[in-house]
Amino acid sequence: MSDSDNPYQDGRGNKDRSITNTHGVGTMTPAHRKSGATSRVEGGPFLIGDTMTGGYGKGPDILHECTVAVDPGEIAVIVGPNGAGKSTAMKAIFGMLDVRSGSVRLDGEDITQLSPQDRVTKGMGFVPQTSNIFTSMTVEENLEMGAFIRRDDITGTMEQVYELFPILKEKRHQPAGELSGGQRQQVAVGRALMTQPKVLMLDEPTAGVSPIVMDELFDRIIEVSRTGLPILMVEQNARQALEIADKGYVLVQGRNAYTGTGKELLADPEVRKSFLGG
Amino acid sequence: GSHSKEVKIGIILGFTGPIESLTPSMADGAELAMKEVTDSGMLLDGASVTPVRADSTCIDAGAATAAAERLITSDGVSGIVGADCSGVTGAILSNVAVPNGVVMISPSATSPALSDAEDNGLFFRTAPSDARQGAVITEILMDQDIKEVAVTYTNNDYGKGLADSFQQAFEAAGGTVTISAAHEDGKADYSAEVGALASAGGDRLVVAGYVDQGGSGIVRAALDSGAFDTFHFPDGMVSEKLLENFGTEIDGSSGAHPSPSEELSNAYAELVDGAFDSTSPFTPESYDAAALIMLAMQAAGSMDSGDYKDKVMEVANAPGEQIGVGELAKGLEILKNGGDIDYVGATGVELIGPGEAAGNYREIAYEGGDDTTAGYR
Amino acid sequence: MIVVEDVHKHFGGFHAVDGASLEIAKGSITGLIGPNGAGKTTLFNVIAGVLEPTSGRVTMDGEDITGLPPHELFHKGLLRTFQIAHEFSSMSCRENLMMVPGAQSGESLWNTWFGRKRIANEERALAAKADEVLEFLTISHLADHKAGQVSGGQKKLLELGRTMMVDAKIVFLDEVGAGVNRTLLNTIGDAIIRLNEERGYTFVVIEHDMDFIGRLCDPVICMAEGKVLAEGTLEEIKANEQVIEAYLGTGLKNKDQLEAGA
Amino acid sequence: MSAPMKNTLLFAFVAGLIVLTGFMQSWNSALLIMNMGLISAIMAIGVNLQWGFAGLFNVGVMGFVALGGLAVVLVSTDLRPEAWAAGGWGIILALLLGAATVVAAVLVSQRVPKGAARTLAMLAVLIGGFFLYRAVFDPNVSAVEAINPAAAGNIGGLGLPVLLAWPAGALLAAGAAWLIGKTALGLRSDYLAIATLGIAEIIIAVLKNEDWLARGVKNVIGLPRPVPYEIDLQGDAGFVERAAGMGLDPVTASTLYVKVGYSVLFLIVLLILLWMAQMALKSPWGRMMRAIRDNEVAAEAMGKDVTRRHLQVFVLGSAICGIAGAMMTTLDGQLTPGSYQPLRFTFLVWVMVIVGGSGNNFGAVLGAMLIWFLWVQVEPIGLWVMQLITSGMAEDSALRLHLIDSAAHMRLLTMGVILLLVLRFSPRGLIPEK
Amino acid sequence: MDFLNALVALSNFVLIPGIAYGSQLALGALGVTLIYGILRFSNFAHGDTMAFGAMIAVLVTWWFQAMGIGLGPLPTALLALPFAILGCVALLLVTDRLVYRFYREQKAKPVILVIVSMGVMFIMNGLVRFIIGPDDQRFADGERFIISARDFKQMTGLDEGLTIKTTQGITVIVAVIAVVLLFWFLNKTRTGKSMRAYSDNEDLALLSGINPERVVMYTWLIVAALATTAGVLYGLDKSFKPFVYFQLLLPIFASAIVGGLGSPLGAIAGGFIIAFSEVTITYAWKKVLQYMGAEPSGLVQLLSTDYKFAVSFVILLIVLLFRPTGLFRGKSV
Ligand SMILES: Nc1ncnc2c1ncn2[C@@H]1O[C@H](COP(=O)(O)OP(=O)(O)OP(=O)(O)O)[C@@H](O)[C@H]1O
Ligand SMILES: Nc1ncnc2c1ncn2[C@@H]1O[C@H](COP(=O)(O)OP(=O)(O)OP(=O)(O)O)[C@@H](O)[C@H]1O
Ligand SMILES: [Mg+2]
Ligand SMILES: [Mg+2]
Repeated sequence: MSDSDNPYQDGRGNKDRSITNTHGVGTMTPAHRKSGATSRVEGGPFLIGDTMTGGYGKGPDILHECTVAVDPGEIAVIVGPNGAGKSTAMKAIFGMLDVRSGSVRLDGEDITQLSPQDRVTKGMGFVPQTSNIFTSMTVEENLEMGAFIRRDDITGTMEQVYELFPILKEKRHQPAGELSGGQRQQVAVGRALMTQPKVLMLDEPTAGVSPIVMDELFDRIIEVSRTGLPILMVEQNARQALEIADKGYVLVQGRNAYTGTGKELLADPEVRKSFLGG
Repeated sequence: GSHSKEVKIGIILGFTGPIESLTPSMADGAELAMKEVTDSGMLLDGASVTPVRADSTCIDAGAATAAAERLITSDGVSGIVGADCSGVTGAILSNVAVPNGVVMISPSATSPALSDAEDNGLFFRTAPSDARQGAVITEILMDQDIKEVAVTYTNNDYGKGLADSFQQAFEAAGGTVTISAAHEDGKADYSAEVGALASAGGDRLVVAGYVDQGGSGIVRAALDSGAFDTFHFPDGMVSEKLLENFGTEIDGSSGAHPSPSEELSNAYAELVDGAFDSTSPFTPESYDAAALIMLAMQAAGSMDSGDYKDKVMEVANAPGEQIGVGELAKGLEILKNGGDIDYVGATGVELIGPGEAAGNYREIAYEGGDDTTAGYR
Repeated sequence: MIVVEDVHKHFGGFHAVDGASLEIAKGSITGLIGPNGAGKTTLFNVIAGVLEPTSGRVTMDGEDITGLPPHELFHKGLLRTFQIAHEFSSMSCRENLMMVPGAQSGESLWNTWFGRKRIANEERALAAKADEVLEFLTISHLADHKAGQVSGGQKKLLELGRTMMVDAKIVFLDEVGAGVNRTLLNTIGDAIIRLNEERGYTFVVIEHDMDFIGRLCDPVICMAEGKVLAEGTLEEIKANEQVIEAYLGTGLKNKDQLEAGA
Repeated sequence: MSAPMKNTLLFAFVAGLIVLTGFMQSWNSALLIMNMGLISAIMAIGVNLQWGFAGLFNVGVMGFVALGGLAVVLVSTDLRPEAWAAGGWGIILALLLGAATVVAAVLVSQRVPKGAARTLAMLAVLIGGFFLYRAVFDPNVSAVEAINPAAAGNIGGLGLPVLLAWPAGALLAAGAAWLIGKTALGLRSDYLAIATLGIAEIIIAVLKNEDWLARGVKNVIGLPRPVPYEIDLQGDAGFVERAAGMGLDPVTASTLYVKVGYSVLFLIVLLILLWMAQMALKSPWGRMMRAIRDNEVAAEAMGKDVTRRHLQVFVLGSAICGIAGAMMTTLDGQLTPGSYQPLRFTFLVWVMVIVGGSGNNFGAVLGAMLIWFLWVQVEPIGLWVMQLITSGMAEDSALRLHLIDSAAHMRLLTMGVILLLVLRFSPRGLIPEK
Repeated sequence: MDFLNALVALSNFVLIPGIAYGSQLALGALGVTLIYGILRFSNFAHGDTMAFGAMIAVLVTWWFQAMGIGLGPLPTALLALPFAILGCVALLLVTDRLVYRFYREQKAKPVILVIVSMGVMFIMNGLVRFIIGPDDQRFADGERFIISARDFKQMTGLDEGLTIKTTQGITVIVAVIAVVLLFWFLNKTRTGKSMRAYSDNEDLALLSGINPERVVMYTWLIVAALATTAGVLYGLDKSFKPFVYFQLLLPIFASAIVGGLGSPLGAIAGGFIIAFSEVTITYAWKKVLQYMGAEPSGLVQLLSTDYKFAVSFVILLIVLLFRPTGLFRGKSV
């Protein structure tokens, strides 16, 4: 993959601790380091990645006119085979990827040219699939970092998060790296909520968690969604996810293959057979 | 005036590397002599002398031989002033100078091992070998009734050689060396060395190092911690810089460096006239090395090393009229007329044995933040 | 075949594995489930030689293999795959397979200089075998592709393929299903069953997907807090109160409310 | 342009530079640059084996090169029976005692169960062993060093032909590398870089301070040569005649003859090593090394003993550096421990490998020749440039003098700039891997 | 009395120099460890960065001295320090802009950055010598001693003197202040926390709205301040010579690694361990023993000072053997 193609990333397998530190190395490359202009657009859904086409760096297009959208109070779920471009679509919406055609709009504003940081400021919260907490920092510091862009008093929001995830209050002074998998996911979602986002994006929040934690997480997600926050999420546990989804997208090779409500997709025999494992 | 021909003389010194701070003044010293000769218009019927500098790096034998090779085979120099450090000097000598038959006079390589080097009569040095200096230091200290000293030396052939020969001479004369500890030049910290030296104790600390290197670092630390109040400074330490660094703090110390007489060193300082630091170590030796090459050429009437290599000893030693620093024109004149000279130069050159300086030393006493001549040995 | 006796693994004061004992029967496909942090991966790493146990013993066919490094276990027929595919990304898929067999004479430097003929013969045989395996995995067309550039699921197949290059006795699979599309997971499941039936491989599978476990595994072992909590068929496990409490749960609480509200 | 075409052109370019030196300066200079370039190329192959093939970051090249140099002294200088009689054997005994102490301590740490008892036992063994070692070592060393310190004072060598010192240098370096690799690669995380950096300094410290071994900083000069002496050739009537037949004066002819002799020897060694490295790279061994580089954990799970292979590569690469070190000392004709500096022997070799192309043996050779050429020639070029820049200034303007004085420092600057430019615009080097 | 003498001798030759040298190493190691923790590579150019900062301090000090501006008993260099830090900041930011940033954008492997830093080391090496030359430079002035050996002897009537140099005092005080400031900054301020967050998880930091380029800039700012301070204090205490700063690199790395790379606390502990191991293990105990009543025949020196560096290195290896991540389990910042 990119490992062997980018000559600057060829470390020749060196793992020498005395000269290099691989802890927490970043993989994301923002498409725009400096924000460009935004423009107002009327109408449309609250958040929409509209007919996005684009790929990584100078590489080939991975998304082909892919559209995903979500409105307040909704849970929208993206499913699809591995490598379909689900995570890529999320990243594109978040500005980690050059959208070569199409646009991203949030709350009536075209934000295609914004840097990721500015999208955070505009009210987008993102929870990546893996390594989604600061392991060496305490739970509380994790939440503080979630509110990094805020200049106002954050204690109120923090109380709300603790109310939503009571276990976190108990462990507030513990390094987040010492928590169990399920608790970590709660920290991750809590961190994203600290921004007081206008929309929450989750990339496979339940990958690798046990059924009981998965249920609990879905419960929390529903709770959050009921506060009116739009949630856009990628899931491989497609059946459970579609059950709670208001809107579902099936992506195949970077294109929208099926779109509908969660129920419709669950009922569609073609979808069941090809993507939900029968 | 108009010069009929050009004589090129190479100057190979470590312009980069560990003694890079000493070498510019050394090169200036050598070039001063060349300029003097050129200006006189006396050499080989009005030849002009052009210096060609090259970097010996002091430590990298490969780069040094390459530089020397370039000087000889490409620039076509007729003689070489250098090199500085004994290691690269040996390499240049055996790999370049001897095979090409070019005379080489080092102003600062003091290693006794070079005395035995296979040189085909091409190698000389204006710095006395360590053995002589060891004896001189012993005399000075014994005269002051100092029987117990500590020694620290810069960890190279110069320092080690000097420390060894001093220890041998001193112990033979009934003295005791409490410790002989090496220090690496350019290292970060000398507390450990000073701690060991202080613990061993002694009436005086002999610092066989370089003034702008670890030598000063050791003296600084020894003074500050009160480990030693007085020192003996061999030639690598004696310079203006030392006084600048320590002023009155080293009052009561002794020192010695190769210098024939007060007049000569004053004459040298006068000649330099502040153009560079005339007291920096080995700069008068560099002047003398260059002068010797040119005088020998004049004596042989040829700029070919094969011809003039045998003349080096002749012009350097008696019999003949004594030629001091700044009197190169006079020397050339005498030689031209078939006379004999005894070049004394800035350091009282006297070549013995296989072509090394015999070494007249000026004994120095440090008083009131100044160095005063206590005598000559 | 594998017997784990009272294994403990402590990280500082933390007891990740706390006296686990279990047995894995020859020819079985054993499922290993348990809550996050139960110590499954850690136990796995202890057996596979990545971690040294604090105490306890692991034997394979009666032979003590405790603390042997992975490369030695490999030569004893104990292989593992990784939760995140660990392909050799700059090498072709065929090379990925060809590098697997141990004791290749071409791996000795001496032979690379003085035994070139032998190496050439061996290489031909290896390449043929690798192509056979690719065929089995239905990815022959990828033989010359760089392994770094095939899809995630294909990488997982390749991982499985590596176990087929040698005569493995027992293969450990760590969360093959996590992040894998269910349809592809079924393909992998089929491959596992075929290997089990046709070649007699023993498998140990860590997985959170109960459907997948149910399709493949006969004995299922549930771990919690570093100990074995229950063991039996999946049905038995699913009925176990403790397991439900610690691991399976009773389903979504809010779903009904959600539907009511919507 | 196709890759082979480009590579050929690159090599032709470097060859052209050397030929140009021959015409512009002198053939002696050109050959000398080439000889040191060949030696550098061998060092670069060693480092390339470690870094290019296995990702091992060896910043202690200097140490292995120095050990190669030591081998030359130990193999080729004359036997000194009086030194052996005085204390040589005692020193060997002391060293054996020291080694035994370390082995005993390791045994204790393995056998005795963990706890205070083990710590105490280990301390007792180590301290006791240390004092015993010093008790035997010190008097014997003094005895050896007392014998004619100005010209000898060491245990001498075996008096064997100097060419034998080259493989001996490899062995010595390999032995040291094995010890370092065993420790640093055996630690739970890889700490090779700092280990090699430190050990190289220690090796130099030993060379400098253990006078009984190779005279320390007093240097060993006049080492034997595998080629004739120029003076002898100049005195050989037959040679002079042949030289005259070719229109050369005896001095030029003899110096060129000797240098060509070295070139041939070095070239043979380089070609052999290059062939061996290429063969290894293209075999299953090379495939295994690539697999290890790509993914260590997986390679380990696939039955490859990663630590052992790393150790193997590290030892081999270091041995090659040892050979190069021995060759260099032979070419210099002397061993000067003070001359080993990390900038020149470690970091410069790294520049060669990176610029040439890590992972590609031909790249390493090209990089070595090119960088060595520049290392030597940047100085005159820099001076020339400075003179050009300052030609408009007054004869004694301070700036002008300063600039000209600084010309020598352009060497380091230039190396840095070249390294950065290559890393930026051609990060895989001039001749990339595959 | 004799016991006191022994104690004083030991303090004078072991304790005080060890503490001063340890502080200097610690400040250097802090810079190395910060870069390692946040930018994720070992910076081979750190020694030369220190040299550059110190060089500016020397030049500014000379200028102040020429203008007659001073600090009385304190060295003028302290007054020049802020300017030197500014100069060093400028250099590092320009370097980052021209060199490192490109590789960050390429997501280059950290080891590539290590090699890049080698190139930067070569260039800075040449640059410093180009500007100020290779020589030893003196720029210390003001009162030399807090207590000099002579005064101490007079005051106490002991045979042994105790020296505390002004520079040693300043070094320790400044080191303490720098460390306290750094801890406060990293653990309590918003920017500090964002740096820790970046060091912990770059991607997530980005997603939290932390601007990576700002973090990197702050890192260079702090590193420049630390490096310059370390370089100036070192230069004041010993002397300024470009070559020496390159040589400092190895003990500084050793300190950072012994302490645990990435851990500021470890860097400090490491600095002292390396400094004290150099001084104590090679100390000749003869004098101390004499005061204690023994009459040793030799110097009672465990190892000759030639091997002082080997000692600190062996200690490094032993620490790694028992604590593979260093004393303070080198977690990131
Ligand atoms: N950083 C990257 N650079 C280049 N290509 C990438 C990068 N990340 C992913 N890709 C490629 O983009 C395609 C889509 O990947 P993506 O991660 O979006 O898939 P996904 O649908 O999220 O799959 P999964 O369910 O496995 O997470 C794949 O072919 C992948 O190889
Ligand atoms: N290297 C380590 N240091 C400290 N604690 C560790 C380490 N490795 C694992 N642990 C802890 O040990 C416990 C067991 O971890 P393990 O990875 O075995 O769980 P698991 O059963 O595989 O969980 P999951 O299903 O989430 O993968 C966890 O609480 C984990 O935090
Ligand atoms: Mg994904
Ligand atoms: Mg796990």
